[in-house]
Amino acid sequence: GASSSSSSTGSDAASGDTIKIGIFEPKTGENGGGGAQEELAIEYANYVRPTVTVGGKEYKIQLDWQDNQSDKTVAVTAAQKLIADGVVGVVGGYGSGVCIAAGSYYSNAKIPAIGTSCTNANVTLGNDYYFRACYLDPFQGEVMANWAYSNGFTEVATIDNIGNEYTSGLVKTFTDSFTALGGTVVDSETFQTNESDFKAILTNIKNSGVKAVFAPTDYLYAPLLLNQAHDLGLDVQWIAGDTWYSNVLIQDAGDNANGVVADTFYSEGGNPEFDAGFKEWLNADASRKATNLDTDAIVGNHAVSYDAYMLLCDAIEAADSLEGPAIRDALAALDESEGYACGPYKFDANGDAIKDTSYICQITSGEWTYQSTETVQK
Amino acid sequence: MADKNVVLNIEHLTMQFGGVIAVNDLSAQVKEGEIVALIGPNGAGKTTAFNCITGVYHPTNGKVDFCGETIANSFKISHTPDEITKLGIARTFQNIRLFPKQSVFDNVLIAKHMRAKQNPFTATFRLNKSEEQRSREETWQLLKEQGLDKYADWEAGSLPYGMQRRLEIARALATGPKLLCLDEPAAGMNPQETDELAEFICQIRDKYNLTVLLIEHHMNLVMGISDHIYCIDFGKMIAQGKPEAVASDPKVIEAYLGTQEE
Amino acid sequence: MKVKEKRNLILSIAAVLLCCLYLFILESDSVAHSYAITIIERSCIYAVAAVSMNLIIGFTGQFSLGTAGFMCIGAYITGVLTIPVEMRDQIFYLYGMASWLHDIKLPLIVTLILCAVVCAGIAALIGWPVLRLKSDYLAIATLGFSEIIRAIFGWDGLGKITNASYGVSNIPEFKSIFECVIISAVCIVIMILLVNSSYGRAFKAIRDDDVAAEAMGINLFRTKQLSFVVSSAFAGVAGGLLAVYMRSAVTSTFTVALTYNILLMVVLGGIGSISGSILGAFIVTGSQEWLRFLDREYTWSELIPGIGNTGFGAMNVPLLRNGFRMVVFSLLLMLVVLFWNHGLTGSKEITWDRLINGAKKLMRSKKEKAVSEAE
Amino acid sequence: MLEIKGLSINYGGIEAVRDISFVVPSGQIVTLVGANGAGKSSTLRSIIGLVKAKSGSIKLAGKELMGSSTDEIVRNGITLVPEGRHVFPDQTVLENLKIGAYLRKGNLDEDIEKVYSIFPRLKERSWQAAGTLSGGEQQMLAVGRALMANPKLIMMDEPSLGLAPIIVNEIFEIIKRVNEAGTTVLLVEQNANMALHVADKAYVIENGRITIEGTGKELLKDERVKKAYLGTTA
Amino acid sequence: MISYLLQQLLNGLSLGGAYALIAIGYTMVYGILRMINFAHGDEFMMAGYFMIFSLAVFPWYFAIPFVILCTIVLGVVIERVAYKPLRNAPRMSVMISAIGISYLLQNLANYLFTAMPQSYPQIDILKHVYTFGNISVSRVTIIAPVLTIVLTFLLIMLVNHTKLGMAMRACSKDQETARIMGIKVDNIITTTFVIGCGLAAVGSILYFTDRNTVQPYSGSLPGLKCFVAAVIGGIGNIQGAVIGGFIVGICQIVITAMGYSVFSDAFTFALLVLILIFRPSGLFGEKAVQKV
Ligand SMILES: Nc1ncnc2c1ncn2[C@@H]1O[C@H](COP(=O)(O)OP(=O)(O)OP(=O)(O)O)[C@@H](O)[C@H]1O
Ligand SMILES: Nc1ncnc2c1ncn2[C@@H]1O[C@H](COP(=O)(O)OP(=O)(O)OP(=O)(O)O)[C@@H](O)[C@H]1O
Ligand SMILES: [Mg+2]
Ligand SMILES: [Mg+2]
Repeated sequence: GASSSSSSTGSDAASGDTIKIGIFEPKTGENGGGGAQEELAIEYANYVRPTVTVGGKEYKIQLDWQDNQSDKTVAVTAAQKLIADGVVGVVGGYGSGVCIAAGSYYSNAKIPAIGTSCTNANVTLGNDYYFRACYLDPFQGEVMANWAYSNGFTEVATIDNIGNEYTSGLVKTFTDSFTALGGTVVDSETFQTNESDFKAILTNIKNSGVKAVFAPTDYLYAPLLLNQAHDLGLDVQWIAGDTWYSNVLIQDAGDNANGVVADTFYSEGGNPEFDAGFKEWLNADASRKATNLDTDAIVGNHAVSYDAYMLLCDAIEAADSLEGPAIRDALAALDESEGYACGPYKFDANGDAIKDTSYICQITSGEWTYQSTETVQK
Repeated sequence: MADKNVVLNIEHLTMQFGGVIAVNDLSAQVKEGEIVALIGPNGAGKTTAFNCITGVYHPTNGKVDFCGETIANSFKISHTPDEITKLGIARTFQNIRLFPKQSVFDNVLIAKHMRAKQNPFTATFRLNKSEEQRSREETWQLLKEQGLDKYADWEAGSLPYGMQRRLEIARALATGPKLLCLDEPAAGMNPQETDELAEFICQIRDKYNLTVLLIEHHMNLVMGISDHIYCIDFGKMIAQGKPEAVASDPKVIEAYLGTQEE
Repeated sequence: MKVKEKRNLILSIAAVLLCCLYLFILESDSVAHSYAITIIERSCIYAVAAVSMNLIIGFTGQFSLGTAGFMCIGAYITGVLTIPVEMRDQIFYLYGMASWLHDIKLPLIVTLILCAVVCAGIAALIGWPVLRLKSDYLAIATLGFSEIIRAIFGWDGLGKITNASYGVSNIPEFKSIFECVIISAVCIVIMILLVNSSYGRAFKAIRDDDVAAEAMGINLFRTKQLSFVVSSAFAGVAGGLLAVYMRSAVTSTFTVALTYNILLMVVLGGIGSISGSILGAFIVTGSQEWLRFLDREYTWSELIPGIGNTGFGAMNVPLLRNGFRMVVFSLLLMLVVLFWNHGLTGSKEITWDRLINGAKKLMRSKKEKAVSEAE
Repeated sequence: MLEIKGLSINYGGIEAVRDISFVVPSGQIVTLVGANGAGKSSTLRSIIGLVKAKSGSIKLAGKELMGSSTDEIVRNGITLVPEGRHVFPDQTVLENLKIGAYLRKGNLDEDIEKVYSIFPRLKERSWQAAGTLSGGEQQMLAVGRALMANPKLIMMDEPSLGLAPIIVNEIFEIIKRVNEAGTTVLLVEQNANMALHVADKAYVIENGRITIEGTGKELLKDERVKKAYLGTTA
Repeated sequence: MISYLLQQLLNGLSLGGAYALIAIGYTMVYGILRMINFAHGDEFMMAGYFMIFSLAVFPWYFAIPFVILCTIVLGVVIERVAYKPLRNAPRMSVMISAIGISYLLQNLANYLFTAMPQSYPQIDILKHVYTFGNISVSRVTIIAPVLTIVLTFLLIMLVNHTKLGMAMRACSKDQETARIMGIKVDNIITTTFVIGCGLAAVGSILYFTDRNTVQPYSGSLPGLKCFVAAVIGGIGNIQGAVIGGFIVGICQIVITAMGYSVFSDAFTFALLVLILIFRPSGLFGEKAVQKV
């Protein structure tokens, strides 16, 4: 019935003079918010660069949005839908779990995909067709451990979200690096996905007497942790991963957010040209701004998503082909520095962007301020 | 002690629910081939006694023997209702309990499940064809005998009330009982229908060599067909004997029948 | 009578052949048809789960909501035992895989049978205390067990075996759509045979009136137990298949929401109707996909050709945007529940007789309408 | 007082009651007799609005009740003692009686005393949960509860069902007494014998139609009634 | 150490108080309709959104009654649209209708308010933090259990000692006979929903004030837990629901504090299963006696 009619459109990816690029993001589900931000940036990227030229012919790029609902079962179908729609490449997505679930389908269909903010190693590991524009959890963990130790925190507590690859991965590498540096993790607390009452673990942390807490959770939990900590009178240095780097946090947690430290792929001001362009585009339409939670602040997810789209376009033009394998090879060989928000790109053997810098930012008096740039030698 | 043809022997049966003693030290015997009636005021404990016999309740005291085997007593929870049915006691319920959405045929066929030689595996993969065949034939046979065959495809719940009572009895018969326990089979029937039922009970008794234990409030029916009557009140036996004797017993009249008889 | 049976047989064979033909067409170019294939696979798997749930809820009348838990067991067993040995270290990077397990890799069929056996065993254990509970209490207790099972699989203490809540990924996919469809069909056929056997009648007797059933010599506990065990075993198989379909098994998939979803299929299709459950599975899965177009923003010009790209044509179609699909889906669901509250099949099996009679009725009413209009 | 005209009731295609008409004069006892499934209960239930009738009219003292909701009908002074008693099992006898007077305002003590005087048994048990009463006591309670509404017309559906003979006699005594106290009674009974004895007027329903009508005495002598409903002892 | 334990106990009590208020809603609807109102948790979530919007417009002392009112209207509309037409339908359909409404509310919230967590406004008078030595409590932490107990007391008085309560109890046993008594059953059911939703709204204020964000799925997990709480207490029994709510809340805190957060939900369920095995209708539930 209807399924066959939609799948019959499969082969006409390059019909006429348009090609499709698949956007694989959660629009709903627990990560729907993050997905929405990334989509916005991709839309902007598409606005900046609406066409690619292959074989001397200019193709219009049509974005094919599929919602993976932050759900691994749905992710598979969403991926299949993209494949059936005949996309030449995929950009996305937010959250590693869904990307891991969908990854093998892309590689089987020989469609290259570029991960935006999926920081888990397994997304690209063993998958020739999955690339990634952002850095990896181990790197992030190490960066934050360095920061913590060098800022005089020798004893910390960690908060881990069980079942969340992102959080667990970061906590693990953080713990490893931090102990290697000579610090101790005094208290490692855990909570389950969808939990919203953190008073029990926060009381434990308060009881342990540490001065800093590493809590690289999904954004969802950030205001909860901060506000409940405040109610309990827990006054510590909060250290988190890239997910917390968001202006919404300041809005949601108010004064309680002051002092939070997070790292990010990109900090506003890193590329003024990109910042200005994006802000202008964002402010041009009230609904865009609404999607961005009524601010025109730029976060890391925006930048990497923009870059992922650009990377794919560059690879298509470099390959001068719309065939998956050719684009893949072009991506693997890519070594570009121009036109990206987060600086130059080059992929390693796994398909991960080689990145050695991370920006550390802190909230001071209700604003994210750039603190330092951390570099880690691999 | 046990007379050779005593089928059911109830000794000192007591059943207590919290503070309520529903059945109090009841002893009674049912002999083979008899129709025995159990009468008494509402709440006297008749249904409760039935439930003890058929394993729905476990008595607080005393015991029940069926054909020489103890089927209920106070210290070991010996038999569940299905085991008792297997031993040969079938029952009907005070409020009709058919499977209302299933066909009349299926209602009776289900009674054959217990005696068929099968296990889930053979049944699923149809390795028990002959057994299934036999159950179906026997069911047909029974429906024909009971004059229910023309309703075989009807939903049991859509049968007229009288037919439902009859079907419930037929279903009980299909389990192949020696003792049939009927709990107020004539409730909600008019006098005419009750007369027909009386006839029917006598018929099946003779045809299937049954012993019948009966609870009933319609005195015409009870007095007309029973060989022996036990009358209980507050769980205790107050009179027993032949119908005429019980009917004229002043204690029974006072507690149950009332003075003005028509 | 005979003629009708023959007709029905021929129709059934024709229908099966037609389905096979359709599958062959899909299979012949699986990349182009991958979307249709995934929908069919997912529907088939959910159909197994729905039929297994119907077995215990619809046929035995025991309101058990443990399906997701058993699917979780099945999924993890399948996952752990079928992922390629060389991928294992990488997948179990956090805990490392237990050495005794590390090199055991089984063919899919064997693991699925193992799923069934393990789930049956666990169901037998759980059933012992739980099946004595009645209706809603049984429901919440089984639901509780399902959550406990999920927690156990997500427990890092078992990380060396299950990889805890990070789950296992890279499970080899179905070799062809037939593998999934045939396994599902076999499972469903076995359940149909059971339901139509003497034991199936015993299930229904318990559903309709347990006291009367007991008086008919049916052992309540053992029969309920049988139904629960079989149902759980097939739920396990469905879980295993789902893991292969998703190519991963993670505890977060097997939440209460999954059970509700399957319950939805069962009730939508018609409680106590196997064909209904299958229909329900396909409709719920399918409609969620077919409604995808609602999630996109359209301008009027995209929908109505020839109206031009300016003015009205450039305006967005109202309502259509992100998330609208699920709103419509829930509304459709409510409509079905409110207007067909006995399910789409009305709790009876779909038979050729019913279909043909329905078609005839439709024709007749159309003809009558035509005639009356002519007059 | 109550006037039924052309009442028909359908249950999904099954015609349970077909076009029946009868009257219940004020202050009398009227009885409907008939075989099982004849449609007696359905008639009572549609009078009180629990079942929607297909067609017909139901007039109480000239006021059309058809289409009104049950609580409005009850407000007009009709109550029903339902088939199978239906007392509220875990409320006490006293509470059950109070629920009976749900629509009334003001002091109930007098009425409760009145009911207690008709059923002294209930007074003894006033704090017992109704579900633990014996069948006969529950029946008394159901009647008492209906009386609490101070009805003009009380309808009783098989009040003698499943009761011991002694209580059956008692129930019929009570019916007479209630009637003497000024309440009109519409009685449905299987026990045709007793019912016809107390009834001023009687109707026989067969297959949803009224086939015979007359005074109680007349029907007791009617051959057709004797043959079909009174059994051997009549 | 003492202060640590005391702090955890306070955490448990405040969580338990919010749970208890929601559990009452489940229990009341179940008691009267024999139906698990799966949408209850989502009504609670919607109450959270209502608060966000109303506090943007009104001061808190108008906003709170307004939110309660909106939630009640929502609950009553749901009852009228989705449950009332199914009064005579199979039980299972009603249940699916409830699940359907639950989906609908979640998806609608997702559609209208996006999946991003929205920050819940701070109601200053609730957020005041008291510090006693090492213990810090916000006012809401103290208010939650106290308010719960007061409301429960009022509710029990209502159900057991008023005419309305009598009618409610009558409807819960036998709707048809209740009708014969002249009781407007639909109105009674509506009243039940009014009370249940009102309490859910109050519960939502207490709950979200402590949590600061609302998102479309905020209601589902607390919903499930409160339902468990209601069953533990014996569904249909108001005191039971309250005690169940506190048990679930405190257990959750204890288990998490002990470091077994993987098992915090599982433990709740294990407790539930255990209680049901020994008391098949919950701690205070009426025994389901089946008289044959
Ligand atoms: N499960 C139970 N729990 C509590 N009390 C019970 C139970 N079953 C019966 N009773 C009580 O035991 C007593 C006897 O009840 P039983 O049903 O045996 O009476 P009966 O003689 O059959 O009366 P009837 O003629 O009205 O059917 C009654 O007081 C009844 O309330
Ligand atoms: N809710 C219902 N749905 C379908 N059919 C019904 C329903 N209630 C009654 N009937 C049918 O309507 C007919 C009349 O039933 P009714 O209960 O009025 O009979 P009755 O005269 O009161 O019989 P009884 O003496 O058994 O109480 C019967 O055939 C019955 O099966
Ligand atoms: Mg009895
Ligand atoms: Mg009747």
